[in-house]
Amino acid sequence: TEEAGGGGGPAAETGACDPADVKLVGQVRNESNPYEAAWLDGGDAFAEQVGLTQERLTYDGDSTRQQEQVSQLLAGDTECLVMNVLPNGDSDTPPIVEGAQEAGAYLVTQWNKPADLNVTDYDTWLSHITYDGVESGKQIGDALAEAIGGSGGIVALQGILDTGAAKDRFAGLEESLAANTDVELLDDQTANFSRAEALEVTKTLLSKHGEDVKGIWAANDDMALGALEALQQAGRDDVAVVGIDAVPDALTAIQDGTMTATVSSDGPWQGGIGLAIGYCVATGELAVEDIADEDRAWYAEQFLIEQDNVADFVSPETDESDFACDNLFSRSQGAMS
Amino acid sequence: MSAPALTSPAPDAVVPGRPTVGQRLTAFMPVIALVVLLAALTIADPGFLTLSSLTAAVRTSAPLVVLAAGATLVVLCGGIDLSIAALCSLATVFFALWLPDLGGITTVAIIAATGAIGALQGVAHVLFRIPSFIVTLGGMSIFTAVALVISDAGPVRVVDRDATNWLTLYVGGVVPMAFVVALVLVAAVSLVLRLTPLDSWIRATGYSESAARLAGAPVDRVKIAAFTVSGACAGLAAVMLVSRNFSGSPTMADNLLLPAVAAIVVGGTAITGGHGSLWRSLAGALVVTLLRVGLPIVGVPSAYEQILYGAIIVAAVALTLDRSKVLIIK
Amino acid sequence: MTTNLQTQPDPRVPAPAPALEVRGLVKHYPGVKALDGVDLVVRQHEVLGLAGENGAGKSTLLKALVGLVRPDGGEIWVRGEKVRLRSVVDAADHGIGMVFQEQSLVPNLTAAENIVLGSEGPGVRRGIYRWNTMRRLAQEQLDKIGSHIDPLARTDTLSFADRQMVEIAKVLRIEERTSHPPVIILDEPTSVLESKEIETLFTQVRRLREFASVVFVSHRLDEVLDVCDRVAVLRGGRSVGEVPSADAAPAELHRMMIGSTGSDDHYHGAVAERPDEARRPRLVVRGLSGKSFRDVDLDVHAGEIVGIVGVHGSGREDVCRALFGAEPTTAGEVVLDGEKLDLSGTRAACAAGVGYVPAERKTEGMVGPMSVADNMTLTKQQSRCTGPLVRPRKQATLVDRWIERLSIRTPHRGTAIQRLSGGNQQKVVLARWLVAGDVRLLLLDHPTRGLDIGARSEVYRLMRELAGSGVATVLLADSLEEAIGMSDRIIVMSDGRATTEVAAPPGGKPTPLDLVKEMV
Amino acid sequence: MTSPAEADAGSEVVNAGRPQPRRGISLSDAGPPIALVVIFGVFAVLSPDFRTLSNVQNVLDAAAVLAVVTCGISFVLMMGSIDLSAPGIMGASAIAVALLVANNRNDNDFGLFGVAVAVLLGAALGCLSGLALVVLKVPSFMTTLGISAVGLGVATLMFAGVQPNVTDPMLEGWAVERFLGLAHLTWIAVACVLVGVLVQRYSRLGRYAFAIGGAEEVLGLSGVRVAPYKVAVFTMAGAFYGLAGVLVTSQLSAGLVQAGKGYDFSAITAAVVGGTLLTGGRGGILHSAVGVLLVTVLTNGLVQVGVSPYWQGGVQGLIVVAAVAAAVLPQRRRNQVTK
Ligand SMILES: Nc1ncnc2c1ncn2[C@@H]1O[C@H](COP(=O)(O)OP(=O)(O)OP(=O)(O)O)[C@@H](O)[C@H]1O
Ligand SMILES: Nc1ncnc2c1ncn2[C@@H]1O[C@H](COP(=O)(O)OP(=O)(O)OP(=O)(O)O)[C@@H](O)[C@H]1O
Ligand SMILES: [Mg+2]
Ligand SMILES: [Mg+2]
Repeated sequence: TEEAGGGGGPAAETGACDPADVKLVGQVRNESNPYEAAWLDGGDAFAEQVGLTQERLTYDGDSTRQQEQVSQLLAGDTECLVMNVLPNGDSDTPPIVEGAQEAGAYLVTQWNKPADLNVTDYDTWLSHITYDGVESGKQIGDALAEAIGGSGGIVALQGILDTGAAKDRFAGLEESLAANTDVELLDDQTANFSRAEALEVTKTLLSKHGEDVKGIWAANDDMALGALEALQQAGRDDVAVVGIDAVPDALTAIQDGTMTATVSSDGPWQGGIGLAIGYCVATGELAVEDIADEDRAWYAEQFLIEQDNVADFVSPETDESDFACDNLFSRSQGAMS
Repeated sequence: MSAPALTSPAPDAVVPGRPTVGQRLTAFMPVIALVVLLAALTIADPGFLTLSSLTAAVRTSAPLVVLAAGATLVVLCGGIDLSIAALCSLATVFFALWLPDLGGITTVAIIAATGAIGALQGVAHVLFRIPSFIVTLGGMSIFTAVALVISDAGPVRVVDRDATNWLTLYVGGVVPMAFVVALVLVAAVSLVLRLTPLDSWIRATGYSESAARLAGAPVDRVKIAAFTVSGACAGLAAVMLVSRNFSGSPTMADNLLLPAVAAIVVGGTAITGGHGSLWRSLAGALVVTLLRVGLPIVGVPSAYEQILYGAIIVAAVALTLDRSKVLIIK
Repeated sequence: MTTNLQTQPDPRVPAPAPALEVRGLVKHYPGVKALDGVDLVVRQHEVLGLAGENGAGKSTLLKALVGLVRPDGGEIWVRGEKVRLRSVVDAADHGIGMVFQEQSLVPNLTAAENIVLGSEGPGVRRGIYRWNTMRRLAQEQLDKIGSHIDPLARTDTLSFADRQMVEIAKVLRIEERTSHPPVIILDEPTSVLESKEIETLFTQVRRLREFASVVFVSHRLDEVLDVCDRVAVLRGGRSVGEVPSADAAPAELHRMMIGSTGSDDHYHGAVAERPDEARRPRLVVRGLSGKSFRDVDLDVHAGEIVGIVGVHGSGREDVCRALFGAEPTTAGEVVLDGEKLDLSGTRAACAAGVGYVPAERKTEGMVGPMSVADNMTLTKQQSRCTGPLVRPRKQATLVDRWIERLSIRTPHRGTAIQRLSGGNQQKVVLARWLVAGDVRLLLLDHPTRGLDIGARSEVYRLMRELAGSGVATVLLADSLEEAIGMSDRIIVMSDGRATTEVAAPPGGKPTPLDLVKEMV
Repeated sequence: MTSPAEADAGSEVVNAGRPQPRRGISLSDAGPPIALVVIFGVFAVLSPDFRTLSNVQNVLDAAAVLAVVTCGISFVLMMGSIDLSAPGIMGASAIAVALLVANNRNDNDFGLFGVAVAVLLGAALGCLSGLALVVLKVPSFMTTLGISAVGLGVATLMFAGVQPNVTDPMLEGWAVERFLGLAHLTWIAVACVLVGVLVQRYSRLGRYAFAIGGAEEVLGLSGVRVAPYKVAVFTMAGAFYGLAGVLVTSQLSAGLVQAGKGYDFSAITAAVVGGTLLTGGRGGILHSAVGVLLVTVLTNGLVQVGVSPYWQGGVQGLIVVAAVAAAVLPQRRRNQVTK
């Protein structure tokens, strides 16, 4: 019994691939939501920039299927493989990382990673990028508190319960609540990041708490939009709603004044930056050793978007210079804590 | 009866009772479907047919094979087990939580525990006469809730990898151990069925429960046993998943439910019970795995991938189902 | 053979074309020639009987006549015209309709819907049901045969006999479809009916003759001779001749069916030697009560055959099921050989040496898609096992022995039982309890339902042989004659109670009339 | 010998349990409605918020989409088949309708015609699964699973990365405007249930669907060709899912590929809880409607009484099993077949 070599053991950490041989892969949950579709489009844009194409993979929010795709991918030619992956959940990251390490494929992950898994322990896992969920949860919590005048009842719509993003964001809300003592959390329910579920849950919560509800905190924009529909159907226009992600519809809602705030996460940039980091290392323009430890796992810059600054974010632009090998980490807000 | 004038069979008639060439062929249909699919994928992307790629595919398929094999028994009895995936997820959490205390025997403990849980569902089914669909649907949501609560709604890391390391090895350098285990399971269960009266009891139960009962077949016990094995298989699949993911998570296997049932049906086992086998489910699971991983890897765009997936599984069942055994297709 | 079956031309009147004529019909199944060149003529306005052993090909022939079986060769002529029947609808358009051997009604529809099913006519307009019309149509059919059931009753709430009436009412809808006199085929319609209901049916059949032709199949030869004008006999898929019923005796028919002489008084076979233990009560039932029976007391001695008779709904069937653990009981005690019998389930009963042959063979007696061999050894697994392991060889030898012993007509032991003729299926079900030779109490619910005379005598012989070896038997017979002939003692049940006991020793048999008096 | 008096007493007892011929709803069908009343009562006692009029309206509104889906699935279940195609068909029709009525993606403004096209798309997809069932002889479990994937693929193609938002006032109005306290959507669902009941009781299609579940082979012996009816039932079910997709779009003012996520299993659960058998031949639209209310009341009530979101799914599963067990137990027989 012996180990089957996937790609012949770890390749040279700093690649010397011909730029034309690099194989770019972007993997997200599905193409049927605007954020992730935009992510893949960003990847395509970067690939075009370097004269390549990106292989678009989707796994339909199915953890096992993601693993299956990754291991199939790693069973092929991994010499100059660059993967920009959105792991379905925290627990999905370790096997992807180990697989890539073993096969010698360059990997950038985003959003989900167990806290005790260190990027610096690996050679080909180049970087992990995420937004500070606690921070965003707190930011919109504060914005919500302000919108309802500092006091009153709010309800919270949580995301898929077993994801780190949902937990961090809710922890951020709790921090915010600790600071705004007059804001009372009336109820918290999960709507699984889904617009349709948020609609039903919000309706139920509205009929349960009635006029006491002054604000709705949603762990993402999709749920916030669902909550907005519920409010409209209940004929309530006195309730403030906040979300996270800055999807186009949410920005429109903020412009219209029906929604209070959201936090930007820049899908097209995320789709490009992961591939860019991998590409630079694969082609030898950047050595892994040269990436600073604080750039191996970092928080990307995010902005609280409210009515006064929403115009700046309506058409997110990725700048080619964002992906230049010497400018890859310009959006870093510091290492992950 | 005096002097029965038995019609002598026509000389050119086929030897009665033995399977004809056509019948033999239908038994191999699942394998044929598998080969055809593999050929098609290879044509789409010649790079797909490599040893390492096939190795990865069978390694990937192992948990699905195990889940489908267990649930096949329930389907053969005429029921359905919708709880396998949720139970498997729960088991991954149990595994991760128990491993520090139980060490090496965790695997055995998990399989025993999930077997017991499966048995419990079986007992609820036969005792209260609740349709298996409902019992296991309820089981599914209960297991998910329990898994969420005990895991604190998050993945539980497995630091000590020695307990599951053996599953990640390769036999002879190419065949993944997990797949070997799955094969051994299918072979062992099939052998036990074949060598004991269990096989006829299960089929009798699936084809005609009331006739089986009036013939004194231990229908209730057979059903409970099927649910037990199905549960235990969910536990084994959980161990395989943990060995692959290095953690347990309350929703880890949830998405394997429909693929597992699809694998059973694609193999040609009748969803109404009675006709089918574990081998068919093995082939079915491989077909489903190839579809799940193969289509995107050979470069089919996501939207078309779903359309193709839908069309191909229907076509595969059209090929594999032995319609002489299943008279009414519901 | 065709020529001598033709109608003798009457010199004065030009012979009308026969209603239906079959020439050289052939049908193969894997391993069997079900029909091997059958010829048959059905004249107008006659009731033609069709006789033959189990598996002679009667049902296959009749199914070919209604388009359900596509023959491999031969011709079918309807009123002098050669036809091809592709489906039931085709046949109905030619005025041919059939009541099938196994009941074929949709249980969850109303009787009215079943009666008009497939030919709703004005009952459905543009896909919309017109319930009142439908009810009226059904009522007309039911009135024809003098049945008083509610047309809007759900079929599964009707009694077996009423359902049979619904089937007949349904087949009579043929009249509405053609202007010609219809041909109505009845495949063993009486095997599940009580004598009173049979009488009603025969009245209808005789009435039908006024405007239709009838083909009638039954294994009760006296019945066939009673109601038919002429009887045609099939053997091994061929026509072997016909007799006018006026001057034929059952024995003669029987001889034609099997090709040699057989005895007619098959009920009264020689009583086997009874072992010494015979006077020891084997089964003692005291105060058994359940949903449809109360306070039933019953003693059956080893080696004794006890018949239970009663009208429909008398509860005798449920008593049997209760003794087998297949029907819950509310009170009472059952002792078998001095030990209390566990009535909690069928498995316990099997283990205690109780055997049960249910009346509904198709759904309860056999597992259709499984092989003859597996069906035969389903209960007594130990008979084919060594320890926990199945020994295919052992099973094969055993099964082949019983196939031969009971003359079960099957191509192979591996053939699916559903491919066998009804009678042969019944033999397999019976054999199931005999393979291990450890049965102490046998509960037989209509064990000869649908069996031909030969098979019946064989079953009777078997029952006696089993009794001779000490098995206690409870028999719910197909007919009173059978009960009287076979039983040593007869219990009469009515309304859920065992009301009377009549001794029926050889030589001291009661008459059917004696029993009927007790039954009502 | 029995005295007449004894015989009478006996027959009384004996006749007590004999099923009477019946036309309408029998006592054995009373389990689910009783369970509904009991569960409703329990929640009403436990939570003052639950028993408010506005919450009852809310429950009815929330039941609307599920009710429409269940209408479709009930006919399929009545035939003894199963249908998992709701998510795909709803996704396809949701995107289709969002792109056909006034929206932010294109200049279409077909209004009701757009709705009709979306429903027809649903019917067409349903028809496909029916055809695959009768032509290829593939079990409905697989054909509908396949069609669901096809529907999702079609939806993803039409979605093309940009969320279509509905600006059509009529479609938006369905979810917002009220009549007698209930949203127009809810009245549409009520109309669907009524249509379903009429089809089930008074159309050949409905009665034959019922009969196919009872004894398919007998229909063949009676000269009825079942295949067209099977296809028609799946087509009708597809149309109901299509309409449900439209309703979801109206509620969310946006076309979502995931519009139908989870509706397959919830609808089957609702139908089964309402007393429809998966083996076919029993139950019906009214049964399913009760089941839908039961499931919706449960979902709503558990939130109202404040059960932790972690436990909600589990508690709901437990209650569903218990409700079915309670409904089934009184009818339990020896030698009963449960699949
Ligand atoms: N579908 C089938 N497949 C294979 N063999 C069949 C099939 N139907 C009938 N047979 C065979 O054809 C022969 C004739 O059967 P058939 O049912 O016509 O007999 P029958 O005269 O009606 O007997 P019974 O009196 O028992 O009803 C039997 O040997 C039977 O096994
Ligand atoms: N009181 C009753 N309540 C419910 N079901 C009954 C009742 N009485 C009879 N039945 C049912 O009616 C059917 C026929 O009744 P039963 O078995 O008592 O008649 P039987 O005398 O055996 O008739 P057969 O001559 O047909 O064998 C059985 O299935 C039985 O379960
Ligand atoms: Mg016959
Ligand atoms: Mg009876």
